[in-house]
Amino acid sequence: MISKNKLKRFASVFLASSLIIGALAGCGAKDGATSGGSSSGGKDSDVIKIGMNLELSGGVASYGSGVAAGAELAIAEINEAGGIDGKQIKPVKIDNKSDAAEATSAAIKLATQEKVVAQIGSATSGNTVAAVQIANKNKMPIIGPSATSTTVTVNEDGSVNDYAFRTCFIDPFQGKIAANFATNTLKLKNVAIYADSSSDYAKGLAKSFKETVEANGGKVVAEEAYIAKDTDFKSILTRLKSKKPEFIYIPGYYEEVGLIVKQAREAGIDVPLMGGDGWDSPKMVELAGKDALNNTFFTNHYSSEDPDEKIQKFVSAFKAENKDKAPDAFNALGYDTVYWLKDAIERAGSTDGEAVQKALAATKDLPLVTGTFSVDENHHPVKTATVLEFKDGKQVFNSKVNP
Amino acid sequence: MKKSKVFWLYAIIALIVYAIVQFMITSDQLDMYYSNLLITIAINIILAVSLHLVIGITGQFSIGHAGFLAVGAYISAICTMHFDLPFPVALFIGAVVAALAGLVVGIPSLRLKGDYLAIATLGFAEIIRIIFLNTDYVGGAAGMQITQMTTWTYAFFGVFITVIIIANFTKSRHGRACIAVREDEIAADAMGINTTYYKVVAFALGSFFAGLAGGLFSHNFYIIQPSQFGFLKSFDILIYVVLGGLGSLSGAIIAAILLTVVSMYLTEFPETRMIIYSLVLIIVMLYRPSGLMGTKEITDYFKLGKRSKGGNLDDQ
Amino acid sequence: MEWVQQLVNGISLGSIYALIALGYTMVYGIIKLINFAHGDVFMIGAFIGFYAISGWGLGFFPALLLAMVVCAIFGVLIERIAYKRLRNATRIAALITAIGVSLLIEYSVIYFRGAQPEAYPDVLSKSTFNFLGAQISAQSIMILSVSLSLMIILQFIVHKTKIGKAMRAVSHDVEAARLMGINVDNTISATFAIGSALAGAAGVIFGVYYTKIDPLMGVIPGVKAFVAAVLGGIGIIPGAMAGGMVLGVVESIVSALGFSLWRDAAAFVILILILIFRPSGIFGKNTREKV
Amino acid sequence: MTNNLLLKVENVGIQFGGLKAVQGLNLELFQGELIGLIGPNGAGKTTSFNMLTGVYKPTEGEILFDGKRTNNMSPHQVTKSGVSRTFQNIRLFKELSVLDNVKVANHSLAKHSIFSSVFRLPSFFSGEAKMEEVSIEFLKIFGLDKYKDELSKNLPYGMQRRLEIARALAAGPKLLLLDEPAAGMNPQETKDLMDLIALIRKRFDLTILLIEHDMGLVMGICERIYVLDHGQLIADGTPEEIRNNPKVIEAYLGEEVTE
Repeated sequence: MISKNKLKRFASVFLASSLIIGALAGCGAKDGATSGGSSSGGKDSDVIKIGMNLELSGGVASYGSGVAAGAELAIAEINEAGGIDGKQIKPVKIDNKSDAAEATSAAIKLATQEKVVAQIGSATSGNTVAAVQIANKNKMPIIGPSATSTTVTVNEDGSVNDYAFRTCFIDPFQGKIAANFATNTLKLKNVAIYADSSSDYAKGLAKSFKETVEANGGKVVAEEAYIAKDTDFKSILTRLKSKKPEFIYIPGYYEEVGLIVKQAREAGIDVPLMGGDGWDSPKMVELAGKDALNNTFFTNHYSSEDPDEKIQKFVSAFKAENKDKAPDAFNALGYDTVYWLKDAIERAGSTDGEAVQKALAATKDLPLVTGTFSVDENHHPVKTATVLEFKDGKQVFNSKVNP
Repeated sequence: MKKSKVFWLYAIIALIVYAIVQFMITSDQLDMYYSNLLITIAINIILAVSLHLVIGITGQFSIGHAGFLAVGAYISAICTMHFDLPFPVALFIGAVVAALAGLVVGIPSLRLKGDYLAIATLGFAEIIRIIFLNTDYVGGAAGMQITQMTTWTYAFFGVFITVIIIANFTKSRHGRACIAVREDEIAADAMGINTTYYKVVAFALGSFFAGLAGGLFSHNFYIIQPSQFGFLKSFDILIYVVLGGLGSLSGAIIAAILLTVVSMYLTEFPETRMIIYSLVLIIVMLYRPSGLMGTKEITDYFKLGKRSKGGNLDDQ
Repeated sequence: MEWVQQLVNGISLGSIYALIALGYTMVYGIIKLINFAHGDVFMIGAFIGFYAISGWGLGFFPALLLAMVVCAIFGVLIERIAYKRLRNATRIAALITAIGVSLLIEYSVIYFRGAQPEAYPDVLSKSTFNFLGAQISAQSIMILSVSLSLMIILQFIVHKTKIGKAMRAVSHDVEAARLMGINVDNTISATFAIGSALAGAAGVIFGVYYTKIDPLMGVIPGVKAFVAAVLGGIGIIPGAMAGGMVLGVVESIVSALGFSLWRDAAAFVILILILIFRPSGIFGKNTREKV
Repeated sequence: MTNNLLLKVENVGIQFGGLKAVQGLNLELFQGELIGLIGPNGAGKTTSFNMLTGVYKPTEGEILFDGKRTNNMSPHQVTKSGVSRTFQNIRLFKELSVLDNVKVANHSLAKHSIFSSVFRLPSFFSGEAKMEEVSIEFLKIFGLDKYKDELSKNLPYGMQRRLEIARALAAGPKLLLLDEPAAGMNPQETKDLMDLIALIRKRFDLTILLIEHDMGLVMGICERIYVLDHGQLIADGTPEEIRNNPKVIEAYLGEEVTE
């Protein structure tokens, strides 16, 4: 009978697939068992494994690669200087394809297969959030070097994710500084916002900027948005110009902001422009042009022009490693994250996840390139922000703001 | 009857496999890494099989499957996170809404054929993505945080149901009608097949299961963001179906498993991962353009009969 | 006038889409392949132009020419290595190969130079002048005239030269063309060469106009240009130009109305409407399937 | 004629762009007739078939089948109302087996729903069994049952032609339109085919409209013949009348009347 054939066919197809899954699972179990055995030894052996769960391909590959370059420089330096307590750092770098699902899988792999001490990354908040629960379950601290969204460390109900940390500012902080700068320092009341709506970072900055400006008696005359990877901002800038703002806040990353600043000046917008640490990159000057950048400001962790010895050492070391390319914010944050982790492991005196987590949470006045910071109860780093101004393509120190 | 005995035999074997894996998970012989890998494979199988129905069986060249995945992912996430519905109910609602989205996309697109249909489905998927991107209720670009609920049990039964339903559909008068549409739309129409109806059915059914996969997907990875559902995701699913062999259900399943494992393995070579992946893709297509299985099913290799379902999506 | 300005913005953007769309449309017209790697040829062109200008100090025109030549060769290589074998395979296999080639190009470039963007140096005069209240930069005029000249040259090649006639013949009927003594392989290669050269030119123009280039820059303009090609009627050269311009202007208008976040959606909505109500595009002829 | 009027085509025409492919077509087919439609290449025969089966929508005129207007019906609706056809250029479902080709045309024979198919309810088994049984019957008539599990693309050419007719018959027509069923066949095959056509006509009480190039064949079996030239009906009548019609001779043979 026909129906018998049909049934047989579909059922055997199904069976085959089940068997394949089963077989895979079988191999999986074996592998799991062996690697579990050998790499649990990894924790106490002569290397310290640090995972990197970064965006090395896909949409925001440039952010993840930036963090990786900074972190690898730090690891190389530390290993050259004898490692942590005499143990070399062994980085385990995994590409999460700029995709949250891949970031989760990568975190699981780092925690359960590689058994790393801690995970660095991801570069964006979303991909870091994707790994936070894995970190909590497996007692593997993760540090998002540039994961600025509050939600990375603090859940909606206010509880703190024990194993999640970040090296960068949280969003509200920078927005507030920029707003105060506009209304109090520059004494401008009619401001506009032009934010990257594809990044929660920029949206977070824009939100707190708006709240603070309004609290300070200013008025937001226009709010516009763009999407990362856009290249043509002229239409919106034309529109913004017609609203006659005295100041435009442009939170976002230098890749787009550089073009926005350039195109804004071409469109005849000559009011002050301001942004956050996403502006910090040597590419900013190349993209926007020296002249266009005059009368622009941004908040940052540090200034690469700062004569401070630690900063200059980092800048020159980075240039030496990276074909004379000056570091950007991602590089600096990736670099600092490794040193922070090193400090925590040393203080913990162990590579046990719980001990490292406690040490990270207890960090106090640790001097790093992106500022001297302490960690508060929400796992936010408390560090000084600097307002920088561009003058003829150079970042010039304007003022310092304490949290 | 005898035939139902055969059916139950296979069903029971599948369930035993499930039970063994489940036991290994609960007894910690399979750690999180492998259970996550299995769940990911299961989700990709559902996606591949659902697109197989649309492209492989009905011959409708859709390259916007990620759009329906997104609908299922977001709708089921809204159900669990905002309305506190039980997870299975949320999965079902997500799948139903995705099927409705399939209808919305399918009905106007049916006037189109071949490459034009392909580009229209791509456009629809992008529109769906942009709608989520601009909806603050689901977190916009930053995405939506979701509690992890997908387990091996859900994933397994997701695959189980999907494979049974799509295989049964294919091997019925309705499935034959769909294949007839693929083989020759005009002849199918002339033989009394309501081609429009079957194209819509295939779209809706395919979208339903893509939506189911979406629900499993969103509840497995803690967060969903619109950027995960771009056309590259659609291409990934398309690649499962084509690499497996258009028209071959078991081919789609095998390709989904293989590529998921390969991709997982390649994460260890971050610098060259995408280069290797793309080379594999090109080489397979150059030397085996009809896919790994061609139009055959894996069962054909065990049988002497020359019958074979399926075929190429021929140029019209 | 704000609207004049918006129109100018739209036309500048549109002319870049149009240049890329031309390559899509030519290749599709001749071998019915959606060449997804085309956007990446555009990216290669942009990088070659960049290295030529900032590395070897070439001027705009020599850099443009160099990028066009290199991209033409590159396009022919892609065709010969990846697509030629698939000429008789199913379309979908060819499409998957094209996706593979696209990924390969993107990630090879990332492998060799990293994912970070590059900033084009200023090579054209930055002066602007006023036209009906709109700020028009000399750059946009320059870019528009270069794009238009390239399109005119292309029209000339396709309609007046021997190779152009061969292309039209092959796109009409490969077998018949072969019987008439046309070297089909060479004609297809020539099509790839010309299409890729135009994409390379678009890359350089894009770089000069928008400054930022990166290894994944071709993805979005690639898809948009394909939309433009379909919009105008795929396979039809003036259609690709018109489609590109329409798309550019529509995107500018949508942004100008304050819906910038829906801009990409607008492009696709138009695409779908066109496909449904005029499936063969603005300039396309409706063809009937022979029964 | 004594029988009922089955198909009435009144003044039907179609225009593609500026080109009038067919105009002023008038046909009358009575129950049980076997009618030929002939004409030189490009006369509009296949176009007329396409209008009768709903593939093209006539731009003018009326098509009445069994009392119903079918002008704006889609092909499957026309088929369900009782008109089915074969194609000049064979259009089998190549990757389906011979049996499944016929089963597709048998689609409406069984009524089991998608739901019952998917969940394998009893109506699925009974429906599929019935379809199988009936389809094999059709294959037997055409001597195709021994090839039933073969992919249709692998059949020899003559068998493919037969399968086309078997498939059209399985759709359950009252009126069967055959578009050059003997094209490419050798004389013996052609003769067998014609016997078969006569057989099924009787057995299924069919009305048949036949396009054919082979004049001898048409003249041999058709009761009446319509002649198309340049999209217009130029003659109709019995084979004898047509044979002697000067307009037909001119259209078909040019000036050289050699018969």
